[in-house]
Amino acid sequence: MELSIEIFILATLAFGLMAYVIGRLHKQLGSIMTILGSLTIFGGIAYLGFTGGLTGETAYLTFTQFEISEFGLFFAIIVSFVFAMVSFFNPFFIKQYKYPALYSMLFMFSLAGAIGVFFSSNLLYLFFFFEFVVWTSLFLIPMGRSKKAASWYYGFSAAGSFMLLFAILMIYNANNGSFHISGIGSVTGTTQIIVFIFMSGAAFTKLGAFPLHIWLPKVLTNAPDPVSAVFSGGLEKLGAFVALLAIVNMGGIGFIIPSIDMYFGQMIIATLGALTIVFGTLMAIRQDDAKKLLAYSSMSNGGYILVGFSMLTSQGVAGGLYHIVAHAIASTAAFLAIAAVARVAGTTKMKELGGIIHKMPVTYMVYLIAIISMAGIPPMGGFISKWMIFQAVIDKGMIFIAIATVFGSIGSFLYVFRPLAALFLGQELPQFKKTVKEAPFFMLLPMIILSLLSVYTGVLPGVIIDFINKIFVDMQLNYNIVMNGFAIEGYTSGIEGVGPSLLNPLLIACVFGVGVFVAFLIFIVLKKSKKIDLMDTYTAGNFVYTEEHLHYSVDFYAPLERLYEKYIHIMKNFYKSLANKVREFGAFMKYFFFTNKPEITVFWIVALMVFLLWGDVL
Amino acid sequence: MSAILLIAVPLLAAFISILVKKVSPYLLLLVSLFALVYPFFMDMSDVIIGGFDSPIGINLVVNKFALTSLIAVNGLFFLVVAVNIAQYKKLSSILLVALAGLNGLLLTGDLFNLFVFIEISGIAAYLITTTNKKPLQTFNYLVAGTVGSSLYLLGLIILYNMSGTLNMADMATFVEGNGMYTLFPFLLMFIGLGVEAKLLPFNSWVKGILGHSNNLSGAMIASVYATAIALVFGKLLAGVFQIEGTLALIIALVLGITILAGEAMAYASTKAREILLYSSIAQAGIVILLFTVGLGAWATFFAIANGVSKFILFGVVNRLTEEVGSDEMDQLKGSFVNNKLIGVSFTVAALSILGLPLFFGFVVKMNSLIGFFEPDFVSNLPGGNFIFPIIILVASVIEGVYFVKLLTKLWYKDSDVKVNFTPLFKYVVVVLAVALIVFGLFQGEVEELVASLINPGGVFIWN
Amino acid sequence: MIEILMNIGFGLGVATFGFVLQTAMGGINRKIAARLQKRRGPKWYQEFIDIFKLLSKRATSHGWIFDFGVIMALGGIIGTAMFMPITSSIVAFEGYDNFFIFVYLIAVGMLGMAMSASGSGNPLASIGVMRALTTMLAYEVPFMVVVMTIIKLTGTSSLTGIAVAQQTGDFNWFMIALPLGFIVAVMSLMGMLGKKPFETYIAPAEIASGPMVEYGGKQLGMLFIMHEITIFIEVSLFVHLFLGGAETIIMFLIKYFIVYAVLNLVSNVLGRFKIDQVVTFFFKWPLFFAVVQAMIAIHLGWVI
Amino acid sequence: MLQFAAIILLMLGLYGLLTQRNVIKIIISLNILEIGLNLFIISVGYFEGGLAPIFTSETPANPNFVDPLPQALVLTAIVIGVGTTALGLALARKIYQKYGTLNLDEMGEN
Repeated sequence: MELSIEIFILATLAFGLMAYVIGRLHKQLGSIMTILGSLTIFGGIAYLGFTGGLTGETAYLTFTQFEISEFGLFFAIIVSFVFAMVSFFNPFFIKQYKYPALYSMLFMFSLAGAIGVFFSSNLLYLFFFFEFVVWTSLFLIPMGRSKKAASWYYGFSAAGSFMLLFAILMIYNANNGSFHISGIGSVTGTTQIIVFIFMSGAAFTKLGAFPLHIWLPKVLTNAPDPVSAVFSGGLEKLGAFVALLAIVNMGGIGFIIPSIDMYFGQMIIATLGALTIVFGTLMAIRQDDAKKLLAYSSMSNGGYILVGFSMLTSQGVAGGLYHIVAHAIASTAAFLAIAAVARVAGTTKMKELGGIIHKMPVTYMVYLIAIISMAGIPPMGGFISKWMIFQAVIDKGMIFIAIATVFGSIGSFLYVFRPLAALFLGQELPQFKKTVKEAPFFMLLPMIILSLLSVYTGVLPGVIIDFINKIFVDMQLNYNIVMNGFAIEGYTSGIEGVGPSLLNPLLIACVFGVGVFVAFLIFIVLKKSKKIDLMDTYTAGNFVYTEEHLHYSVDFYAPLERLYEKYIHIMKNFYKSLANKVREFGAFMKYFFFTNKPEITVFWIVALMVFLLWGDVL
Repeated sequence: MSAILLIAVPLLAAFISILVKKVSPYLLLLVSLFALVYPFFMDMSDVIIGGFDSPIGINLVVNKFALTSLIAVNGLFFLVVAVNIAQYKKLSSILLVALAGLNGLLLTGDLFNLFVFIEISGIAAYLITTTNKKPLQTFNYLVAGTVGSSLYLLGLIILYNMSGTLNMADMATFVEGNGMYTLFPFLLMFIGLGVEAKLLPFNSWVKGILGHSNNLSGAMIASVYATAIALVFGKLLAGVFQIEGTLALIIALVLGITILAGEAMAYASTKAREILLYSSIAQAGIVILLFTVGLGAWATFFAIANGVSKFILFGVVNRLTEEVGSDEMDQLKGSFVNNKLIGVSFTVAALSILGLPLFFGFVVKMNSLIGFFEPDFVSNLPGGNFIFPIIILVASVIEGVYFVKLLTKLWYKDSDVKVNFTPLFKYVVVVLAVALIVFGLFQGEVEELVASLINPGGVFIWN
Repeated sequence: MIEILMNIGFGLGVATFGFVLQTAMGGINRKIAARLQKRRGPKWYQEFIDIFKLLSKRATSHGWIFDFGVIMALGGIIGTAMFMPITSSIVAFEGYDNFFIFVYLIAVGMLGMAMSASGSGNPLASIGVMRALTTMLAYEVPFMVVVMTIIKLTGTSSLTGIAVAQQTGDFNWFMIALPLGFIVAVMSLMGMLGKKPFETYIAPAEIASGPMVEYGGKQLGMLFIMHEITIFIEVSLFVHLFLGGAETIIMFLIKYFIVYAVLNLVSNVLGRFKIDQVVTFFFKWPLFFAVVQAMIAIHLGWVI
Repeated sequence: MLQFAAIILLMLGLYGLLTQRNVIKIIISLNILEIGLNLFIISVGYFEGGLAPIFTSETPANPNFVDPLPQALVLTAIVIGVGTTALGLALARKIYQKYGTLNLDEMGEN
């Protein structure tokens, strides 16, 4: 079977419209349309993509051109999958929204836009879809908690997409008026550097990378819970897509730094990526809101993608691509788990929550698997990508980048453990004993699927590695990741007699399983233990009767946070003061030009004249 | 049929309407409808008035550009009038004069004649703004406008003294050969028109007028007049002025500051009307910038798209202000909760101004920007190739932030702001919003339309 | 298939060996420390007795996550230990003893234990976990930088590969080749083992033994086993990375004993840091030295 | 010479607009400006010894006419000026009604 990609885009739009119409009549039915729609789209693209049935012909959207590329397919499958998974949550949340029908429609529209971005071969229409995603997703945000987040989002997104536009127009200019996507690679000289800077800027804003990250925590915290998942798992990946085009596709930018064999441009990106990792980690550690914490973790994971790409080696780029998959799955699962909690508990603030695990064990397991993947611990997907990125960084011998990656990796233990301890574990607070119960089956379903995929990507990376290799071939890159049976070949030093580093995820998973089995045997053969109440704990001679007093969840990492709390608002203050400067400039101009005095105009006219005549310019 | 009717009929009707006051609103509606429909049937030939041949006598230039602008301006004019006439019956005669003046502006091919029409439409505008009940602000407008047109006249006379002609086409050929001597008069004319076109720093009147505008004056000045003046300015910039050297530097400076300061001022405002008015200052800057660098065809449509959007925006905001009694953003919170249709149209208009895809604004903004980057494009402004696109883009970012802020405020709040819109107003606004979407969707057709404004040489034609 | 099963059996043997070795070492070192303090000290097999006693006792449980965490902790650590080479030839999964497995798979165990401790509902346990994780953030970064330097130099991240590279004479023992890095690694190892001055997370006087506060009976016994194996993993990592590994099992035992004993002695004469002091300490000099060492070794190529 | 007079008048008008705070005086300044302008227009067409551009029986064979166009233009300009002035005065009256003063400083509006 063969279908054009435009059919999918149009179908997504049609589903959106249908969701709107039906949603006007019945809220939930409308949101069920989003499930049907995004599942259909995901299924269609994935099936046809793997069987080679997608074509780029245009019969209706004749103003633009599509091309089916492997990397476009890669991103499209991931993003539409994330949308499909999240869409299961929509019916359960739809009642909270002010404009439910609109929500369903825009949800589908932003998916359509994203697909358009990934397959457009006309750069101008790539931008068209890019902007389309911006404004459709823009109106999803204020349906959540805060309205301000929307303007932050738009400010940064617009800055990002206009940077992209500028880059595109530069390419257009340099390529004699052609908007074809292949033009990215053929620019040279100063134009190349400018294009690189601006495209990276666009990637940075979308990915929420330092120093253009401010919107990300704001939006992910305040957007409706399913939308946060979509942003973190799906729409953020648009940034990774642009980053791939800019950093990898354009090749090395600037001169080569000899000692580490890196191009200057890529070096800058790697440094900023490293800063993103560190910044995101430090900020995530000190958050009290679970969603905000995950938001900063998304940011820091974006940094890994950038670091991976900027290495320009097989390991690095493949690691970055793999990280996109692993992070999309894990962070969507984590956000969904938190959303499931928020739905019944009504808050995501960790200091208000505790002991949810006793009522929502499945959700807990989903979250656990997700964070294991995010922290890069085997046997989950995140481990493999981080391993490859580490390999690449060591290969280049970049110490400072290595410090950042390690720091982010260890730091992620710290922050992902926070919600685990404060939100799920600990004392079961009395207010949740009655009200909270496990999420319904249709919410658990996508979460479980995501968890299984997390494990799958962590145990059997073969399918994705193959896909990544196909992407390399498709992009005409000279990279390749060799699979040695079930093992991935890593960094090869070229030193004689030393083979490549091998990683066999399947083996690790098996051994881990054996270990757990042995431990379980030890546990089971020993005497059965007596079950006692949570309140029955050691309190050094005191008697405590309130659960809250036995629940340590506020300022969890206080000693660590104290060390850097002075510096955390630097970037935010920078943007705030930038906004203030604009406002001041505006107020100044207003004061200067717009007093209600008739002579002001005359004065300026005369002043301009006098200036010109006196300055002998004329 | 002759184009002169477009000027003569409204003028005649204006006289009649004074005599028969009762029918004057109907007369106005009829005539403005006529002015909207008539251009579709008009001959595409220049009209010579008084029997003198072109360089000597006054002539009306009828071409694609004039037709496009006539249809757009008269269309907007008709809608403004149709929506508001019930409330402002007394102004019928004045509006007829305004119509005559605006049509004259767009048609005339004579520089002095242009001055006359500027004054006619100007005086009508002053009178329209008296409905704001802020005589002092109107007085400011009058002083600024008069000084502006006086400067225009001064520059014009100096030019006449040099060239001995007042005809635009003739002047253009004269200017070709004597570029540097014409700097000073051009600058005078530029400033004079700049006053009306809301360019910084000659636009102190705007705040007083639009900041206190009502349904009629807001839409009239910000939408109809702004479009007309921008197009006229464009006609002169593209056709007559030869911008280079010092003049280019000054104009670049003025335009750059206008665009950026306009957006910054809008960003600094908390009142809905002020936001819109400062934003229209910036938009005017962009339009004139496009005309100046020679991207006239798209600038035309930029001005029109802006006019349509501003009609919706000012119309809605003024109506809200009237009901709520304040135009502070915080007071208007949640206005659209009960007026979804109006809200959606408002949103569409705002998004179109921001240049977001699916809407007319996107097509226009994109193509204008592409114009800067055409491989063979050479800007006549210093740094025009790259600096100005960046300025436009930066301005768009600032613009986006405050518009989104405004939109979220208007859409979300649990308070009950109840505002009633007349059905007619609703229809008009919705139709315009749909038009913005339709033009946004059929980009290819729009591009063809625009291409027809450009003659084979690639130069934007005005005559 | 059989081969894999054999390997797995072999790995389990390594884990058991590690457990026995470290438990005995622990007993011996308690004796040594006692002698230094002019005490008689417990018998060298005291720790075995403790563990078996705990395992045989009936315990209390705070719910399923409390138990599940313990199983995950012990399971993760056993899994990690199974990859550990003892000498260059005695290794369960040849070629797959990747350094990163030890760093990350060990974290599963840690996570399991932290989870279980938090699940007990005791705030003291949570404080202990917080301190443990914070300490980990502190010591891991400089250590990893040093190890990455080694990996870059030897061109492999396989542990036996690194050990062989030192034995065959391509490099001196890295404790000599990278003196600064060695100092850093020693400090990090102190942190890893939870020896003074970095034992803040156990801090019996302040937070009642930290994460372990709620445990007793078989859970505590299992965590003890886990603890012993963890120390085995960390010390043997150090031996393989810096002391040139071991050709024979005797050499391994000697090196292992020396490292552990020296660290133990050092830690016995030191006081305890506050938790934020731990962080600032590691992020000052050790990290600085690690970076300097890496710069010297990688970019300048000065390896002794 | 005539031009200089015109320019001086123009400048006077501008000066008045800049300095005067009274609505009526501003209108008068505006008028002075316009008169200066009108004079300037006239001066463009005029030269010493030029004849009125009217053909009569006494017109010499090679007549030395002044340019008639500025004269025609100035008429229009004057008319427009009068219109503007009238409108300004009407507004002045409104302003007085509203604020009870004609001095801009005393109106209390920003």
